[in-house]
Amino acid sequence: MKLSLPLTMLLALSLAPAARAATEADYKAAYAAAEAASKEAAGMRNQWTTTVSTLAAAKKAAEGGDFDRAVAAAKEAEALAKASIVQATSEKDAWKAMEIR
Amino acid sequence: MKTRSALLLGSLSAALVAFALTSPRVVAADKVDPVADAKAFQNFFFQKFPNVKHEDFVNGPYSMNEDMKRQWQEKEEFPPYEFALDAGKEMFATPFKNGKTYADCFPNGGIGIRQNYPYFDEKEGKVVTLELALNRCREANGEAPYSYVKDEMASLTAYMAFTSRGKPMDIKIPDDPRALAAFENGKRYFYTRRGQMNFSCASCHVQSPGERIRAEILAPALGILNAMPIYRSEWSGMGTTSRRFVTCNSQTRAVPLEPQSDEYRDVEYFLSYVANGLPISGPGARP
Amino acid sequence: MASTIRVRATANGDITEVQALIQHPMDSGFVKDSKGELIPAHFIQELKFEYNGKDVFVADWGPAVSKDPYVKFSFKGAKKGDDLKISWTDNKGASDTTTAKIS
Amino acid sequence: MTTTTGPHPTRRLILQGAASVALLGLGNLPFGATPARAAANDKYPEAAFRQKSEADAIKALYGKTAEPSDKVKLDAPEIAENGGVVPISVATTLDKVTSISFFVAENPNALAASYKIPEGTIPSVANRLKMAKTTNVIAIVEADGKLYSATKEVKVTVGGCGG
Repeated sequence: MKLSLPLTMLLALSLAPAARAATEADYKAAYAAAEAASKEAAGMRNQWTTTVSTLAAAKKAAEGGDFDRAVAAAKEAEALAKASIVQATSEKDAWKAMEIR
Repeated sequence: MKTRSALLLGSLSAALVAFALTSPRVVAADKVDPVADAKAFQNFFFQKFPNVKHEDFVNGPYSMNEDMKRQWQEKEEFPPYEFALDAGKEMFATPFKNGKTYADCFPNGGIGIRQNYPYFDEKEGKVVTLELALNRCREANGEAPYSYVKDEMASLTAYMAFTSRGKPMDIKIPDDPRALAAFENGKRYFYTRRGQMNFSCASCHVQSPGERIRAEILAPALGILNAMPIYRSEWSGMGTTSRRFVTCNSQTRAVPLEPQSDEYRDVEYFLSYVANGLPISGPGARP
Repeated sequence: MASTIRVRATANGDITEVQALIQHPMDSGFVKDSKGELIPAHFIQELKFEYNGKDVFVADWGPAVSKDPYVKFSFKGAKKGDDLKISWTDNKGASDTTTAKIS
Repeated sequence: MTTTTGPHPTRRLILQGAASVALLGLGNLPFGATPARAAANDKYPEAAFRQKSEADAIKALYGKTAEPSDKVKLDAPEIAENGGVVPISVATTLDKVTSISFFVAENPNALAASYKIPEGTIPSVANRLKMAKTTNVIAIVEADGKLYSATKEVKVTVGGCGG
């Protein structure tokens, strides 16, 4: 089933534990990935409010120097953005199931 | 924070997978048939709520619950939208700086025409809603457009709706492939799940009208726009159709689109068309 | 500026039913605005209905009365065409008054 | 101030008088009535509106306690469609009614509205009140110098599915 492959990959990604204390470089990488996914979701006009707020929380944590929390929030924002992309893709046809005929 | 959202993600993806399995027959892109869609849509609600009078569906939650209906009738004795109505009537008659008024922009001077909005504009190839037409009228006469979600637009549409009260909704779909596409796009938007809550408009207004979301009773989708604009006690103020769409989106944690984006115009077109024949009851009072 | 008071007074027989809707924020002083600051209390304290010089109904209101407040009551002794004077004052000293014809 | 028939009425009145004067001195406090209002015939029950519980508010307003009576018909919804606009009305068959008041037990201040019913006015009032949460609404009718009450619980919650 093509659909389930990205889901399992997505879940594995968001549960990966951060081994050592995160550095600013880790944060920058995680934030960039999250922002890319968020832009893609916005491009599909299916952005979630929680993606936007989690991204903001990541930036705020980074500005406060707390890179552990910043990386965690950025990873979560990426996961949320990816989930909204999966939702938009699957709904392209799934909506018909609910249609009143 | 992290485990909670992972949990939520897990449940979401599980729901998605389960969802995909339950609808094995993915229907090929069938021909768009608005007439059949409207009939099926109306019959669904007439059969699901056999003792609700057909014209009562336009009263949203109040057609679904007696206790709420009594509170509504009590409010209707002297409704809270009274001020917006008076303000709208005054604004409608006040000429622009160039001496023209709204009456010059609309058929029949803008009186008793709300039931024909939104309409499909064949020149533009897009749906034009009442709110959009009002702002275009303002801009055409050198006035600044009003916000789509604030009181001025609500007052104007309240007055225009009031002049059409009781008239059956009468939306036309011209024999133009772009109009059929707009209708289909509106239908798709209506049934598409969005936001982290993974709800579509239909999840609430088709699957569970009459049930409660905390204190509120969910309105049936049939005739849900007939009472627009509405004075909502929750906003303690007037709300246009645009405001309702935007707030519904953010409640399901979906980032709202710009008011009067194509999707919103099309879903308003779809919802109004399938409510053809049901009376205009705007402006309305709601929880 | 149009009056903030909307009144409907209808006489049937000796009883006149009066309904009033008043445009007023009725801020309780417990609500915060979008910036998180408390909106100061601003509410109608007294609403008075007079019929040929005599009070027929006096309301003492607190901040728990809804925005754009509404009240309904009835009284005897008036007839169609008579005047009913309505006036309110709020906790900031603002006020408004109007006279309605009993229909 | 409405005259209170408590054990030491004069001392209480002076205290209340002093309190309200002090309040006015502190400039325009939310509950401070404008100087014109503080004149002798100030009928606005300032103290009653400041009481927290309905028992204290009833005492401050009428100086006596009420007894429940089925002659007081209180009409309020089961579940308020919105806590900001709750339609509540009361009617009574009691005669010589001089005052009707509404209390919302767990609002920040219980007394919501109080109405003076002069001779010739029908003892029945409808209004729309704000309720902070699910709690009891109490209507008090003062008839021929005695207080009668009716109570009903109204459920109040926020609506919507939460953004």
